[in-house]
Amino acid sequence: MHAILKKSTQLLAVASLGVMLFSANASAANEQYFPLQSYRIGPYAAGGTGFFGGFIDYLQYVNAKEGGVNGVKFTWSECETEYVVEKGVECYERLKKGLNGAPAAATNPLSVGIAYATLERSTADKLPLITINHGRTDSTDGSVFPYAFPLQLNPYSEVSAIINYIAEKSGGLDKLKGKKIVTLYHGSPYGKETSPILELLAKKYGFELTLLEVPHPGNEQQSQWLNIRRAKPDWVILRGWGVMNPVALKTAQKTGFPTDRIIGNIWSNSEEDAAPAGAAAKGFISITTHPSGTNFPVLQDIDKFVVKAGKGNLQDAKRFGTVYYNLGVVNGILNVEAVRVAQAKFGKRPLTGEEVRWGFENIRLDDKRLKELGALGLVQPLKLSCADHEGGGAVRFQQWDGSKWNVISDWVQADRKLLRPIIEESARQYAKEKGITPRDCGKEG
Amino acid sequence: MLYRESGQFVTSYRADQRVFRLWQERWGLALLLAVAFVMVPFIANDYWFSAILIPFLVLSLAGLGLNLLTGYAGQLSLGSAAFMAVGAFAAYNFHLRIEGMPFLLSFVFGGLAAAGVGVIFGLPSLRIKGFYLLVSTLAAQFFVQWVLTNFSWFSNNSSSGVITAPQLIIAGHDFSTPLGRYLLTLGIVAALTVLALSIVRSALGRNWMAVRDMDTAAAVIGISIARTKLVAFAVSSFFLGIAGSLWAFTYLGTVEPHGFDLTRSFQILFIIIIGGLGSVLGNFLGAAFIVLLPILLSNISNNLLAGAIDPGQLENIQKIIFGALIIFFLIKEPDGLARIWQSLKRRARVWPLRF
Amino acid sequence: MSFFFEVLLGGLLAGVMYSLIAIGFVLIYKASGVFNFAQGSMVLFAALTFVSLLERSVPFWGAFVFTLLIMLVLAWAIERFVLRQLVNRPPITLFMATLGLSYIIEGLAQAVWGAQVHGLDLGVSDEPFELGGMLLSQFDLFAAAVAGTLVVLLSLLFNKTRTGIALRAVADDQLAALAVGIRLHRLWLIVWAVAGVVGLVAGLLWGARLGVQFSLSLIVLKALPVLIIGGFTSIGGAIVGGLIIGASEKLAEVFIGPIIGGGIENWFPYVLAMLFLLVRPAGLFGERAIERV
Amino acid sequence: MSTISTSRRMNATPLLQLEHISLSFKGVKAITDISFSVNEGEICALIGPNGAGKSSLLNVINGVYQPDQGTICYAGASRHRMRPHDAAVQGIARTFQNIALFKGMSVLDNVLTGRNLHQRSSWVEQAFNVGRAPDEATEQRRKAEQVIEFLRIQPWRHQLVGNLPYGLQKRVELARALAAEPRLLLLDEPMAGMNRQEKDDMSRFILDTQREFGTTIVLIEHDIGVVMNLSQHVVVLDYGKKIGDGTPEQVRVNPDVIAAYLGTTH
Repeated sequence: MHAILKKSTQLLAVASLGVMLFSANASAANEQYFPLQSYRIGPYAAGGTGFFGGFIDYLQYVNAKEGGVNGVKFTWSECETEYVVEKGVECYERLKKGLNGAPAAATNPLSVGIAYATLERSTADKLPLITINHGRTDSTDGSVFPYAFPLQLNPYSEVSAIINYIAEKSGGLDKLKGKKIVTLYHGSPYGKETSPILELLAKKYGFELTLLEVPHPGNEQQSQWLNIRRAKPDWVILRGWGVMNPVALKTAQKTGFPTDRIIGNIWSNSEEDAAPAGAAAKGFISITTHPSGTNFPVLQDIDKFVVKAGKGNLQDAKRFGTVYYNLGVVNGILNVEAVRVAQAKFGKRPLTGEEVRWGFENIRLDDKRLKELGALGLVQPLKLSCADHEGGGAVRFQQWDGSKWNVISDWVQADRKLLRPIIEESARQYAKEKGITPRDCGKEG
Repeated sequence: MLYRESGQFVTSYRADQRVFRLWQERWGLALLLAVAFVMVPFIANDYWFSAILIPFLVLSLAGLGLNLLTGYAGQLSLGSAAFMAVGAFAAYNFHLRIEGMPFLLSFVFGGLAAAGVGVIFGLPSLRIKGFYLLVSTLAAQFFVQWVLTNFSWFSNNSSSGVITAPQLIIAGHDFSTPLGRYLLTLGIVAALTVLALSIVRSALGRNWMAVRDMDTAAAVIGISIARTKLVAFAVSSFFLGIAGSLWAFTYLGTVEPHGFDLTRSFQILFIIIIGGLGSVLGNFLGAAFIVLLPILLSNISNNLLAGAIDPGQLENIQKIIFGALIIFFLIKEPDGLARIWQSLKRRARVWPLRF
Repeated sequence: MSFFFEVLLGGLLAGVMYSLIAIGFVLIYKASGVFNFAQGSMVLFAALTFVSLLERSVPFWGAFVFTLLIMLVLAWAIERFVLRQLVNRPPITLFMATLGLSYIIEGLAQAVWGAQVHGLDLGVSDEPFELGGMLLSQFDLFAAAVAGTLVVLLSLLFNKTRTGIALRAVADDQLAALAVGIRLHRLWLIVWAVAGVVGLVAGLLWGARLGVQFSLSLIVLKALPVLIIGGFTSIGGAIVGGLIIGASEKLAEVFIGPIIGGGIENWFPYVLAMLFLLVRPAGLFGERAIERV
Repeated sequence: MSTISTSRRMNATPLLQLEHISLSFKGVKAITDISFSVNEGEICALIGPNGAGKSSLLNVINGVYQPDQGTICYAGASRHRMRPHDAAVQGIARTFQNIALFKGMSVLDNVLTGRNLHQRSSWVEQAFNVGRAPDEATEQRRKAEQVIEFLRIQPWRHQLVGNLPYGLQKRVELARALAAEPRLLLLDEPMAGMNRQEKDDMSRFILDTQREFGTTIVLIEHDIGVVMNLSQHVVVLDYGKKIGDGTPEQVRVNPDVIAAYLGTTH
């Protein structure tokens, strides 16, 4: 056993040398740091490269155009997680202390698993955990989850909005009665998460719901689609992830199911999900919290200040303006806005995570403010609070024309009133299990 | 002549059979434990506890579990992660559903549940050998993951299927700080390591090695092959099950079935190949290697090369390095790092002479 | 009833694709006794190389030939730096070496070509057509035809040519084959190269179905139960095994899946293979060895 | 021939009786209708040319192979086939033609595995080294050391068997078999590949074993000189059939045996 000691101390010594080498740098005074738990390889690399590309480009743009926020520049560093939970945790622990004296503002892992694993750590470290468009649904309740932010859209709102859209297409919620809807979901906790809500909605509106699971990774779906063909549903909701999406579209075509009756969810809505299916994807509908495309002033500016200057983060310049990239930009806008809001209260200096958290809870994005940001139509109006860490809950629908997405609807709202009690109940349960006393949101500013 | 054996005579068989025969070994062990339990808590910080030391310990234990089965009993398995998953989810449910179940006891029950599942998937080993056995262990890998994902009872109907650790309170002490989690993990791993050392030196361990080296001869000697293999599956899965509980509760604090996928099984297999098949020490060396190499590489790239290599590419390079090392070890040093350590120790015995 | 046949037929067609992967295994196993876990990575590598060349506007056949050359180089490197170093080692060691190999190839593939998902269009439409009330996929039929042709070619190669005879001799007894002057290293090279070619064809067909991306390498996991059922040494066995797995997993998913929760395709083939093992430990077409003491 | 066997059998009880044993592999006959018996306490040699079926016969006796026909009568109980584990439990130990030691283990551990059936403690006790296990471990160690001393292999006690020279490995294999305290010991070419000196040593060990422990021994050996000196009873096989059975003197003059060994007609 003592062998272990010697060997591991040697290894430790070598490793700590590595750690010391970089922590020895002089501290920079006026910077705000973003630790990026990014993923650029592995099965989900397409999402990671796009999202973090957009996020980084937006930060670069704010630095280049405005010299940061009130003179506080942004800095960041990346740590590859490969979408693997324990790597994400290691990255979190490594980066959470900030960089060269610049304090960390918030973490943005873009991974449900990593978000879960760092949830308690974030709370303990007082560092906001941003899970835009995903994350733990009940973390919407900020009184129990003070540091978690499922911004814009949590999973429950997502399915509710889809059902509302189907109702709209059918001519009203009462027309849902007797409709057949199949949900094809990824065989993972993520895929199953919304099943209870779908069942609840099915009971409430009287539509017939069939849930079909596709085993991970989803590169073989023939039997599921044959079942769908047999069931002849009016709509198929696709809760896919990664390779499952193009394969679903291809198999749908093979089994003769019309593509324009398939609605992709928030992780089935990117170019990378549709394009590999080729012609089979034409007509595919999906939800989005933000349109793709470059027709927004903020994207034009990023192009001008960052991409044209040769500093664009994307390896493949063609992906500029795609869904994942724009999601990164939206995420950047929201993070920076939180810092800006918080600076207005706490002073024009690098902020602690706790201060940034206050900023998030006081984000007020109305059309006027969005216009100032050059993001009108890109970001939905958003109002966060102590109790509501989601803020939005609206989606638009887009359709794939064979080469790009076209927005085909206005903002469709989720039935957040219906969902709120379920969320609060779940949060209450969590608080009980963990021995957490919820904050009193009435007292918070 | 640091490592001298002369002058140390054993006068009874019992003394000769001790796990640590030389005083250097006994003192070394005491020193090691003292450092691990007393000194490390003073010098390490949260990052070291949470991101390096705890995963290192847990992976060492998992490696130990697989090594008992593969390295000692000679049964190849690609289902290690499945048994970890059973351990974690079983411990979670025991603790959740049985009022007043002490925390540590739920770990033990989790391990026992894993042992039971291990025996079931070990049953085909009575009829099939070699990589045919991969089928059975892979079946375990996929089946267990499917069951845990599909039947939400196992995750207490949590909508996301993710289980989160209860509060780590043992006998009134709160172990939920990084230091507390480290000490808890260390205590369990140390105890199980001593148990493993005792097992591999016992008649049981000899039977495993006999079946591994030549099963026909073992049968002729009267070793019950079937029972020996099944016990190996049970004990190995018990260790893996506890490792799974630690992974979920003291390391990550949360886990979903997907966290115990095939990649994890491969990772554990790599630990024992690099560390050394048929060695207890090797698991620690292998785990240290597998935990530290990626961190070291990314630190080097970030700091010495100023981030010249993009992090994704670094991960690819790391994958290539791992693959190459596996092949290198298989070709040049099939007994792994443990063997390299042994030869260093042999040198220490005669130092400063060369022979 | 016609629905049943539709599922069955779809399963059989998918099974042909499994067979294609499994054949790559059988070849290598026969020649060198290696259970090559890296076969999946080779499929990924070949398909990724091909499609990346295509995207850089290399013409179809140019990309095909170039990829073939790369697979040859890869085969040479594997023979030279891995297999030759591990002669006479236990099969388990060889298997673990191919695990390492699969990491190297996957890392290399992604380092060189990136990790995006690529669409691949072979110019064969995937519009279904109807036949007696059943929908049939044109592409699946095309893929089955290609796979079938390849199988016939391989059977000819290994039954009629000198290389084939040498291969059978080696599979039978490596030492004896060496003694009669068969050049083992050359044979290994040939076999790994052929496996590379099979990998490329499989990669193109699968890639066209699923898109070319990382999870292509996971189809190796489907091939294992196929091999167990068919036996490790029989090309015919790989085909039959593939068909059995393809058909039974689809039938199980469609008809049993909904009853017990669905998504059983990942483990069903393994359980089936285990049941086969209990009845016929050497597979349908494999031979059981007598142990000598 | 039958008269010879009966006359020899007059004054002793048989420990092992084989009756009409036949064995074939994929249709090829390895053993055809062989019957003979071995008395308690004697050394019985199986001789015959290569491929005569000697090793196969040993494999039938301790259950590694299952005969197509015939019965095996051992210690009063008769059965159609032995199982390796039952054979061991009944006190049959053996060595192999191509050494079947556990190469990854030390000499001492190999010998200790031979004590396996004398363990009373459960595997749980062994694992935790509690209950009966610690005392038993010491006891087994003492017994194993006795065998090691008996066969003079003390200096190599802690070495890995895989690294030992061939002659020593053979001796370790015998030690492992002896550690089981067998009633019947089957030795498959214990002296193959040894020089004169080593053969003499090995012969002495075998004789000592018989004298000291009263073990019944069946051995296969090619060196006729050794066989004649060592054994009280010789069985001759050729092409899977028995062609001679009796004392060394009787077999020496048996015309069938002479013909087989001189390679003339059968």
